Amino acid sequence: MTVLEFEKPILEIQKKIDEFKKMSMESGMDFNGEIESLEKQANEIKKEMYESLKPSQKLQIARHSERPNFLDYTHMMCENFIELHGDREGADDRAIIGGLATIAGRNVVLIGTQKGKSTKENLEYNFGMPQPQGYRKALRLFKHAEKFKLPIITLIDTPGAYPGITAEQTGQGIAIAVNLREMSKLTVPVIAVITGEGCSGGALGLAVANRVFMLEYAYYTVISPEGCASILWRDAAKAADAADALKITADDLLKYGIIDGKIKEPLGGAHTNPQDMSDRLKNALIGALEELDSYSPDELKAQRYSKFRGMGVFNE
Amino acid sequence: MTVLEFEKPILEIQKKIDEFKKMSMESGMDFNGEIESLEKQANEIKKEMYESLKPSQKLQIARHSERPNFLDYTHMMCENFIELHGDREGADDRAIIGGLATIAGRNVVLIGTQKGKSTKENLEYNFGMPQPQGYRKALRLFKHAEKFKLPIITLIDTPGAYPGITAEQTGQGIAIAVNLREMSKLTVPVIAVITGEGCSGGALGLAVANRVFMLEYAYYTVISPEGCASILWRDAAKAADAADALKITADDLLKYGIIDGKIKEPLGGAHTNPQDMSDRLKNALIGALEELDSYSPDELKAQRYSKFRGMGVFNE
Amino acid sequence: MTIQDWFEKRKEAQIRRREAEKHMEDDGQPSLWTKCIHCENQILKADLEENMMVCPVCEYHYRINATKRIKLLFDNDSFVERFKNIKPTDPLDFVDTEPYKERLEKAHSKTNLDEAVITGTGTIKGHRVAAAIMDFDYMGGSMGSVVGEKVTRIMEEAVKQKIPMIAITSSGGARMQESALSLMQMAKTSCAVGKLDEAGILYINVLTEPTFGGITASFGTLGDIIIAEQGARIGFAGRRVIEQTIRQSLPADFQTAEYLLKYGQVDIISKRSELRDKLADVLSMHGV
Amino acid sequence: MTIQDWFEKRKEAQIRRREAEKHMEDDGQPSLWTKCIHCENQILKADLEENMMVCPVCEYHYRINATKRIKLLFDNDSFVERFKNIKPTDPLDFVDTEPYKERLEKAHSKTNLDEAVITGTGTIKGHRVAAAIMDFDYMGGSMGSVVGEKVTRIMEEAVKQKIPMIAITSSGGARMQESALSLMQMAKTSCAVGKLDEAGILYINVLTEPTFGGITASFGTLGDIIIAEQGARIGFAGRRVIEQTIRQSLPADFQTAEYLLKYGQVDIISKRSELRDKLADVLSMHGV
Ligand SMILES: [Zn+2]
Ligand SMILES: [Zn+2]
Repeated sequence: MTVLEFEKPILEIQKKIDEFKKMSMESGMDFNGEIESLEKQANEIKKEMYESLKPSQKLQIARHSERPNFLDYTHMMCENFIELHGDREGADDRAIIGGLATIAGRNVVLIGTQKGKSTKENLEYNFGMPQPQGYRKALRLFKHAEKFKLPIITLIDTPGAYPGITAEQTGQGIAIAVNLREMSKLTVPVIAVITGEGCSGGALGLAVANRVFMLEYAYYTVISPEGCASILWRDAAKAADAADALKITADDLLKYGIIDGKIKEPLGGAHTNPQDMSDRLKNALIGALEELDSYSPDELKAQRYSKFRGMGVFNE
Repeated sequence: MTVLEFEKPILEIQKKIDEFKKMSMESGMDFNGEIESLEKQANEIKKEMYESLKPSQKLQIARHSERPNFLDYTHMMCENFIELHGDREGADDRAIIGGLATIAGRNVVLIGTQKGKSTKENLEYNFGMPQPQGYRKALRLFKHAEKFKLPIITLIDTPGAYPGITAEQTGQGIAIAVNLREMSKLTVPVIAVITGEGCSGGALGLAVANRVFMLEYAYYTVISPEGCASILWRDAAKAADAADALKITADDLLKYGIIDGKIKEPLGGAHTNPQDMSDRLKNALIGALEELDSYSPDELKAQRYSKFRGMGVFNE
Repeated sequence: MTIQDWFEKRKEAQIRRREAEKHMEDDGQPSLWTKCIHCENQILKADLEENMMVCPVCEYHYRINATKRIKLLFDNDSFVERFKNIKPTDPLDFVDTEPYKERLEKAHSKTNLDEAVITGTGTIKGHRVAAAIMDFDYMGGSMGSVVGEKVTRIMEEAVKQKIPMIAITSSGGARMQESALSLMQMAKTSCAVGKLDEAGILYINVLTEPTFGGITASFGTLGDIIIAEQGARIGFAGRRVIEQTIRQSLPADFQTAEYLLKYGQVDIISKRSELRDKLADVLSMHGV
Repeated sequence: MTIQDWFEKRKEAQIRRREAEKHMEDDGQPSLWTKCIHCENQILKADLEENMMVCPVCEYHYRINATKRIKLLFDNDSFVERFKNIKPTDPLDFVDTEPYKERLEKAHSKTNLDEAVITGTGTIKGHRVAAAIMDFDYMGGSMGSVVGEKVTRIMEEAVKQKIPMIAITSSGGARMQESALSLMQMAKTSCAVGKLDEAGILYINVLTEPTFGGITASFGTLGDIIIAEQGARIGFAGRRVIEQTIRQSLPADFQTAEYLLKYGQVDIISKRSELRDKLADVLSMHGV
């Protein structure tokens, strides 16, 4: 497993623990006291460290190559998942996957951006960067959900919509804009979760929801810190500064009312215990579904509209 | 102007008339009597001939290279026409053109298949054979008309939807099917006119209308006579027989209740007098618009539905 | 075997196919064995039947008729046919090399069907549905007035009974012998799907070998969910027409279910053996 | 000059452009003449002004500010500004190489505008409309909370007054200094367009040089009718970002109005001189 730079102190202690264990095995001597104390120490450092991560460190966890992806959650969380392919117009963008899902006995339409873990997978899923056709597939599934009164859940982990030639030719901007508008008209519950990267319009195109959650170390921003740094600081190396300035973490966005909740990750991040993360995510989703059950279709639409209508800070 | 095989007898007489005229000019002698008599004769033969054309001969007129096309009618018929381009998804299929039009003071959405008259034009308009993107552009304009309560007029002259690789890849069948379904839901008046070739699903995809008219020599069929001959007779040369068997003419289709009216062409066909043809077409459209004015939106939808619901002949 | 090889082989096999199928029907002395038209292995006819007419060696899905399809999909004896009384006539007095009337009689005596579609209601793993099941053996599954009317009637029945509608297609397209009347069935059935839409009825397409032309351009592709059977060929224009038009040859997998999935036109590909379960799952997950 | 040459020249010109524009503003001693940044001909500034800031020689459409745009499009004195009282703040205490607050002050003193959009109502050849007119000179026309709020308010006003809505865009995209709050303006304005839809209000986009990012991915492309001004550059991602991503260079006409027309994304391309008439025609033809 990839170890991030700031995780190295913990790795050092872990090595020590392993040495004692080995010695204990080889010599038959009892180092249990030492081991226990070191483990306690490691855990405390870990806790402290993960509670005071800088935005740029959270960013690294959000982008961790072994972070659970959409299909991982689907497999861990759903009793059944039937993928529905394609935009019915010529493409099945693999960067956005969607289908019928049963979660804790409830039927929903589940849609998300999909990232790979290997080079092969990354190519298949285009690094989680959708084309316009992916947004149009999502729109088709939104409308399917609306027709059959199924709640919609979206899981978002994308560095953004793909910036490419055919993406421009086939209307990347229009595709996202249409989703924003059409999501606002839905009368079923819509729940969006930023599970990793939530970058710009490419993320927002699936996130006009009644409830928007973020995993603890996910980030959500109008532009990647690198992009922001290279424009405003004219130096991409200032990405950490930009990450601070942009207020991209779950805590920040909760404070500004951009999101409705933060879903805690296992200590060390989602990738250290995917099943635990999946259970936490599932619980949050079930809770939100139950909460939204008390709304009528018209109320769901009105709640979503007024939520986004109210976004923004200005003087008047 | 291209002269069709069956028109040659008239051409012979016309030549005679021209000779007399020339002689009259050169010699100063008076051949007016002969000329008048020949002209009368020519006119009678012409009338008789055009009243008893075989389906395969009408087919030739319908396909005449100088037959007025969609843009010709648009220019002749409309006080104003603003073309609206594109499907908003990556293509502006030139085989289907549509836009806002004002005809006799009425604002409508006017859509049609477009054929060229030169090789260059034919390539631009793909010989009037639309791609799925063309049908999707038309659908966008149908919905625009519905939103703004504008009547829809379609002018159809197509050898069929294009049979090609990308057409299959991008859902030629689905695109047409969706138009058939969505046209049935419209609550504005829809008038379709087969102005030349009305071949198979490619034509029908613009023709689920409250009123369907055909120009006198247009044809409308499930398959081209050539295609039918090569399948059923296993011999494309039997196209004339197939044209008979398929009952493709305006008179036949009026009899079977497939169309609602026939618009007479100038003697010799639309191409011999485009302005006259355009005036006749315009009159028919104005008449139909006025007639449909008396229907409510719900009635328009119900009338269109029950019209197509009732199509078909079977024993029960 | 790579997927490419598989498709190449399949293409070759299609040429041998009609021959082989003829033999299977016509050899008078019924043999216990048959040669798979796709992989060319000798297989026991009983095994093929047992395996839902899917080759046990290569998984080639043989075309099956409507009666067999109903038996495979529906709960025992649950299917009740409707609208069987609607029967074809010859409105245009159509004669090509043979009168349409005679073709209709031949099709009837060959298949013992009244037309190219069976419509009715039944249950799939307990889910009550309306269904139209096409039969290619009856004049290539072509859609004339009767197919259009029966499909429309059963859709209207689905609306009336508020049950999901499933259309299982296998067709070359329009019934040429009914010309414009046949063309109008595309409009009629698509308008009927519009009524399903407005009533919020779940509509599922199951596209089976082959589904073309007037069917893909009407009710055959308007489903809320589109399932295609593995290997089925599905398209608007026929392969030969396209090759003649574009003057180049087409990829081997052109217009297969798998090709269409890639190009975003079907939701799900199913093996025949899994179709019943998949349909039941899809129905369950819509709460119907 | 072929269209290709034209685009090539234009591309070169873009490099000289900022320089030239700076000179036009900064040379202290105002000259009567200026060199066209596109065709490089010497033209009289008065002629350029007279010609709506379109080069009389090569038809290059210079970017114009919101005030000039209003003067060109609306009937004399008919435009009444609304929601001018909505003013920017610095909710995130954003500092890059310079505090956001200072950038706002500079933008204000440079343009004498309160934000990057002017909203209001007025008449175009007698047709009463609501309008939002963006101004690139104010922080690159970027959309923060104020732009989002003003655009939303004027759309709500259009619904209330039952008059058509016109958005004239010129923007680099989102206002980075407001981060997620800026992102949310995309959702907010798109939701507001949903309300226009439901009220059956005609909504027209006029895309002018340049319109990018968060604007094309929100209210900027949701019009019932999309008009682009001749030669305007319009896109989702910036040219440089795309070139870095795909590691190849882009065609010269990439992301121009003409390119987008070809790819089906705009309805109408208009010269600046014809825009007022075209808008009036479109309004007339919708009976509004
Ligand atoms: Zn086999
Ligand atoms: Zn110039």
